[in-house]
Amino acid sequence: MGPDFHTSFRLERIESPLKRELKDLFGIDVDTCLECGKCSGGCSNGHVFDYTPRKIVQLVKLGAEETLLKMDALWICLSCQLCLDRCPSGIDIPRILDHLREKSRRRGIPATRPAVGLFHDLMLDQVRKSGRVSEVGLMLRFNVATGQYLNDAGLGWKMFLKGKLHPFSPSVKSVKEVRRLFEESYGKKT
Amino acid sequence: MPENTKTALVIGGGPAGMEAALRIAQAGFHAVLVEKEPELGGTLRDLHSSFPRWENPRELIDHRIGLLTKSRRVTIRTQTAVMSSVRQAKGFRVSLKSLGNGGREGYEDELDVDAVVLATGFELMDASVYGEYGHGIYPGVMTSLEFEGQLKTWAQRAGDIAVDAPHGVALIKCVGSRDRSKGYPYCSKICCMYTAKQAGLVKDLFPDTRVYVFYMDYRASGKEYEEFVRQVIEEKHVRYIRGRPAKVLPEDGRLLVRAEDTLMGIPVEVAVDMVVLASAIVPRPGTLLLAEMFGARTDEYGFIENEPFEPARSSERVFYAGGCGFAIETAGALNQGAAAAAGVTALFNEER
Amino acid sequence: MPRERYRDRDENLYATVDAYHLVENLEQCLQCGKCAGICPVANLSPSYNPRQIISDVLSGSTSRWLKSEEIWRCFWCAGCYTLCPVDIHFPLLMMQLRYLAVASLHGLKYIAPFKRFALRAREDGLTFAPGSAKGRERIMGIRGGIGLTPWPEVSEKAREEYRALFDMTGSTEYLDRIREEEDQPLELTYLEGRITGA
Amino acid sequence: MPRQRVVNPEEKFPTVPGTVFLFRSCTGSLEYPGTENAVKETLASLGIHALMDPDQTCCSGYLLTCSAHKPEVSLAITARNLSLVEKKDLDTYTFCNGCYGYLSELSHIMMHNPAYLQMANDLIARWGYRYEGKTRIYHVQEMWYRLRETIGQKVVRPLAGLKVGVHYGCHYLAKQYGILDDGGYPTFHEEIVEILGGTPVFYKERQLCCGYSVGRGFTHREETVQPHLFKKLTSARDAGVELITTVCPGCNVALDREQPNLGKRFGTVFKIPVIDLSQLIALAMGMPLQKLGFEANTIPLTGVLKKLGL
Repeated sequence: MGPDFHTSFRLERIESPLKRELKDLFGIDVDTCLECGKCSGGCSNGHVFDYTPRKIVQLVKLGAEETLLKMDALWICLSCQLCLDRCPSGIDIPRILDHLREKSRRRGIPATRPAVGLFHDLMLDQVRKSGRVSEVGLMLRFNVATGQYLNDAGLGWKMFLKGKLHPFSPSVKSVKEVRRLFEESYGKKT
Repeated sequence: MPENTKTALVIGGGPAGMEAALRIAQAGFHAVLVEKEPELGGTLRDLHSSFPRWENPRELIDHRIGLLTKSRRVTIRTQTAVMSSVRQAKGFRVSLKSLGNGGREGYEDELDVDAVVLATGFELMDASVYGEYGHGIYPGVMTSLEFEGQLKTWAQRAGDIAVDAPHGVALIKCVGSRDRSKGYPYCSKICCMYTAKQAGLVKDLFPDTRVYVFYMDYRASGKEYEEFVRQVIEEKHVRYIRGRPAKVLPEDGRLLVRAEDTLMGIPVEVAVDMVVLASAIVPRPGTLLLAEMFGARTDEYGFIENEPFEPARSSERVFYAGGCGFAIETAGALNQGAAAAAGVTALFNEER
Repeated sequence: MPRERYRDRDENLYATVDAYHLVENLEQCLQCGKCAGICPVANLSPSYNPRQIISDVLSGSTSRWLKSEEIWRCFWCAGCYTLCPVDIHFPLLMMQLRYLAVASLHGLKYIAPFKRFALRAREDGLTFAPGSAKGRERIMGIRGGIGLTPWPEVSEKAREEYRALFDMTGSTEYLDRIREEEDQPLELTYLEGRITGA
Repeated sequence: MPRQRVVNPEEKFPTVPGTVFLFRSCTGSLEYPGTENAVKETLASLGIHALMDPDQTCCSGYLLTCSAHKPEVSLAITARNLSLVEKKDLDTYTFCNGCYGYLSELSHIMMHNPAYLQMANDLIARWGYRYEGKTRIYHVQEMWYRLRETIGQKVVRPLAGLKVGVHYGCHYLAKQYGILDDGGYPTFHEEIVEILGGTPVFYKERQLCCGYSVGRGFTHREETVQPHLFKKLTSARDAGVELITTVCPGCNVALDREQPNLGKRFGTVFKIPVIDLSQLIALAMGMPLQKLGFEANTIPLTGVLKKLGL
């Protein structure tokens, strides 16, 4: 890939399929971004992001998909919607990050925060199987998978006593339709 | 209303001068409009389209010329220069000289006028001071006025246009303006808007040409200005990059612009075929001479200065309008032309 | 970009950096990016950016740069100074940033080679004379061969006065204080913030 | 040749001095003594006496910019050196960008900051020195440009269209050091090359730093200096440059010594000889080969000399 050192970014070679993708799928037009920085200012985790929300939108414009898919911000964004709520041009940055997170998972790019990546898969898997999220089931599988068996067990017990946790949560009736939705977007899951 | 013999001399046939002459005539006084070029219109004649409504400046010029030629109280003296002036009790004795052909070349005559309006307009600073941009060295590097000419030729040759369509155009703002070390510290006010216009026009002519505008800020502080720039960015897809280019280099027959995208904090480079420099707006050399001739006040850069509390007046019986005062867009030049005319007619009415 | 931490904040960082008052007009910076555009180092290292350093020094944002590896990368080529619309002499600012880093025992390994040069220059009255006898002989051979004196003529008087100036200005003492073994670990190493995909 | 915007050389050099103080360059006198020889020989053949003073020491600018020196010592050393010149009532001529840049920089600081001038003069007063800032600092290259017609007449070995890529150097073009030509787009070296019968090549990275970069070669050789040099030399080679000329022994070291290592790392072999422009002028004016000291060069000049039939 040419010399092994960083060279400055060539603008005329930008091809941003991601930008068109976001426009076609979600109607997000990153060109409307005023680059004012309100999103980054308000972002609850922004001070820890490697790329602030404003820079993420610009990375889309620059077509730097590799960087976006390997970004730490993907996995520590809380999806709190503050950036969308404040954006003068209404750019749905959380939706962009969702889209990139999915893309990164599908391409098998390891998450920079493995536990978050794992939780992400387990939860979607549960929704695919039973059409809903059961806290007990999800936490049990997550604790087992991450090897912290008794994590929050005390808290779980107290919640159970107060009737806040339901050990068995039946699948939704139309769980077949949910599975078909997943198949359509994810393809046949083995 | 009795025929009134008060006469005002308006120097400069651009939008400001034309407006001043027209309003003075409409108020019932005489106006002598002197212009050194063969045609009226000033810098406006070189422009292609306008902001914020993409109108054709030619229409405005023709409309004004129509009114001026119809009016009995306006004498239009094109290809004429003001050679000297002597201040008198209630006005100036001015000597004019016709420059061009038409048989009257070199003919001089004297004229007594009761007031003067300076409307000599502006020009662009010589951008070759910026060795790093290579103006005057690389053929593809041109100032924005030169680029207006290029836009006009492209527009006129609608047919075989794709022939020499550039693949990439970079427009660089603040060349000479906001630059204490090589140019002027002030902001030339209108480059942000006309650069957006030029960028938009290139995209209209050649949709798949990549157009980049390198800016520090885009100052769109006027009616429909912000929407105009947003339209150029969002609908015409001109790429705005915040970062003042450091250098233009030759690369395989094209021009490489080297800058930093300061919002991303990364150095960027872009290969283009044309680089347009939005050069600083400075007064014309003639403005300084005329200012001395008529005792008008000027600032440190040579722009005409106004008397305190008198927006359009520079000194006794000397008014000014348009680019010779400071960088101004067409609409502003028209307003200032009318303001100068109002000053003149108020003066004339007091003395009647 | 080296990560900011609030406790690094130092309100009068600019005053402490520009102790020699060689860069008085830093506040005029327009943040226009011409310096970073021309900078040969910024072109090669994503986490080095002169414009960013100026804005951090001005805002006293952090003294992170003092503990960073980046400030030792500047080529001192003065391209930034030449292009700056407000004539900010960035290299002189960088030089003084390095003094502060050395004062807090950071980056000593990046100054060690020049300590050796300086101490040898103190004896020779000129710099870059090779330490090894072999190196010196090679030079004397070439110089002799082309009709010059074997070794550049630097009078004894010159060397004495040169050495005296070292001692009087505290330069010798400053050089002694630079001990590579006391080098503190750099908290901010070079960040691989590459933007790929172009 | 693109339009030349040189400051009028007659304006900067109203009269050509009979004698000049030639400021010894450490790198020049050690790494490439041929440059020192060439400068002296060329000055002599132009009828100018070059005076070198054994009392003059290193300008100490390099060590200052590596932050190994504090400003006090470098200001005092500069004041001492320049007062030597002022005692002889001469102008200072350097043949190294480092000396030229640092002397201009440090004298600029002293001339614009009386406190520093006073401090420096207090330190050197004990030996009877006193710096007033009378001597003007030039680079010999400006003298060659001022006398380019005479040089043209004295060329006996025209360069037969040799493709020469010029390297100017950063401290030479830096803004306030006031070199003769427009720092943004200088062309006066190319004009000299043309007068000598060579073909100047305007390669893309002509004005990129040489990579000597005040010591980064010792601290950041792999991270920045080698990639940087790779960029510069690739641009020169792609433009068909057969010889690179510099006006600074430091640039000469950076561009010449490092080429073999670049071949190892990047797998592309660079074989572009690098000499000082004064050496090229002296060569064209018939200076005997063995006095030019080309054996100090890492990249041999055999190809170039063969092309010139030597």
